[in-house]
Amino acid sequence: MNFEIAKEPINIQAVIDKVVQRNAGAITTFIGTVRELTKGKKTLYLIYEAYESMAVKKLEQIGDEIKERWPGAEVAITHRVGRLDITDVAVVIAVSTPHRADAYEANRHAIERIKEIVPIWKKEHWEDGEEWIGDQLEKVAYPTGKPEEKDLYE
Amino acid sequence: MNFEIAKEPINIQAVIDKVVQRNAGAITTFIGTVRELTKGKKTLYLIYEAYESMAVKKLEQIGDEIKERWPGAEVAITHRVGRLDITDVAVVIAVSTPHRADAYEANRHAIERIKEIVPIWKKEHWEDGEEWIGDQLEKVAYPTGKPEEKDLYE
Amino acid sequence: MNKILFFAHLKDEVGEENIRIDVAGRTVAEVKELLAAEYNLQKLDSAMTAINEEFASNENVIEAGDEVAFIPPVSGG
Amino acid sequence: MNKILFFAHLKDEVGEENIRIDVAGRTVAEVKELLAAEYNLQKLDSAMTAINEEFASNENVIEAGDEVAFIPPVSGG
Repeated sequence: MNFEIAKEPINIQAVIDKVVQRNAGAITTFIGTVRELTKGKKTLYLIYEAYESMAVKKLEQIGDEIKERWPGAEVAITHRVGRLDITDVAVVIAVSTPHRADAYEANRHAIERIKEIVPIWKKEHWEDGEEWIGDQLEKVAYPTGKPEEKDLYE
Repeated sequence: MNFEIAKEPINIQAVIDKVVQRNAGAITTFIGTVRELTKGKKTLYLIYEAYESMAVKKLEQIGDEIKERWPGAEVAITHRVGRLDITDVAVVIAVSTPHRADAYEANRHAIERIKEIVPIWKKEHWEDGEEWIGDQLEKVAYPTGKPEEKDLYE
Repeated sequence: MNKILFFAHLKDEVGEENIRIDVAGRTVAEVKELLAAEYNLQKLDSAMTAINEEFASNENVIEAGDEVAFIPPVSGG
Repeated sequence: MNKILFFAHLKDEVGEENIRIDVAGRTVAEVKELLAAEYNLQKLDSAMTAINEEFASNENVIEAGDEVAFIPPVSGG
């Protein structure tokens, strides 16, 4: 169960423990937290929603991509859904590799891919309203109705 | 106490907690673990030793460098000393920043600088012997007796 | 019969998490057109589509029993 | 009087973590030469030097009371 959607607060150490291996010299984690200010606007809280079964599959796909590109890597990702307050942890990505450069690069790959292909959405709640946030990577709408092959399957 | 030399196992969550901030959207950690195989040779355990008072100062310097180069960053680093077995955690670096690219880059800066300027050494113990490991970055000896200015002060 | 899933702003606009209709034999593009008209959805064009939890293109033909999900630009992480 | 600190392989070779000698007025280079001869240290040249916990160069002159540390290539992390 290295790839999970969680309804409760994420235990960071438990995610890290999944990637510990005798031949890893490096473990990197990315912890996405809820930031109060975005472009000067004050967020009160967020709601995350997922297409859960597909999201788990896509997280697994990201894990497979990493293990293929960075041999010896182990990967675990947990993304939370539901209501999150400021500083709450939305996602934890842990990657272990024999050498440290790979651990940073592979981890970075994971968060970028999450923002491309994993069906999870956030609704921001401000003092004066709320909105589903999309298109974080500032890409144009997909003209063919889906991401390009290279985006989806790298 | 964001910069510490520890004689006991490092509590990763406690290091992360030091960099949580309301305007961070990203926290990265680097966790250095003891790897069993290096160039085909099997490590049994390591001993880490530090010039402790100076090591803490140099970790603080690395924190200052990061806060200057990546505004809004918070940094915490704990390095362990003493005997460590395979998979034990030698160092934890936590960096929080408003945006994720900075959190990866600043964290990477920290580990590279630790390997340049922080007076900590490891002695590897194998089945057939032991040795103090130096010069991990494969630099030549410092001809002036110290790292170049740019290495030390960036 | 097909199950159609809506997420994020699409779910709010449709007012349902999912609906059941028979769209077997139609392409994704045709189903998008049909639903956009039915529910007055402005941004369905910018949504991706998944058939049985795999991304599909506008040309894909839906079969009986397929689960079809419309996936607005994602914002996890 | 000065306190001289040795670490890693230098500590093993010297057989002491630190010694007390008076090297005030001498340069780092002179002290290295003196100690290399005294303790038969092969690799002191490749060590960095810290005076009072700050890196110093071979030309730095040591003052009375300074703590001098020889720092072999580091391997933390």
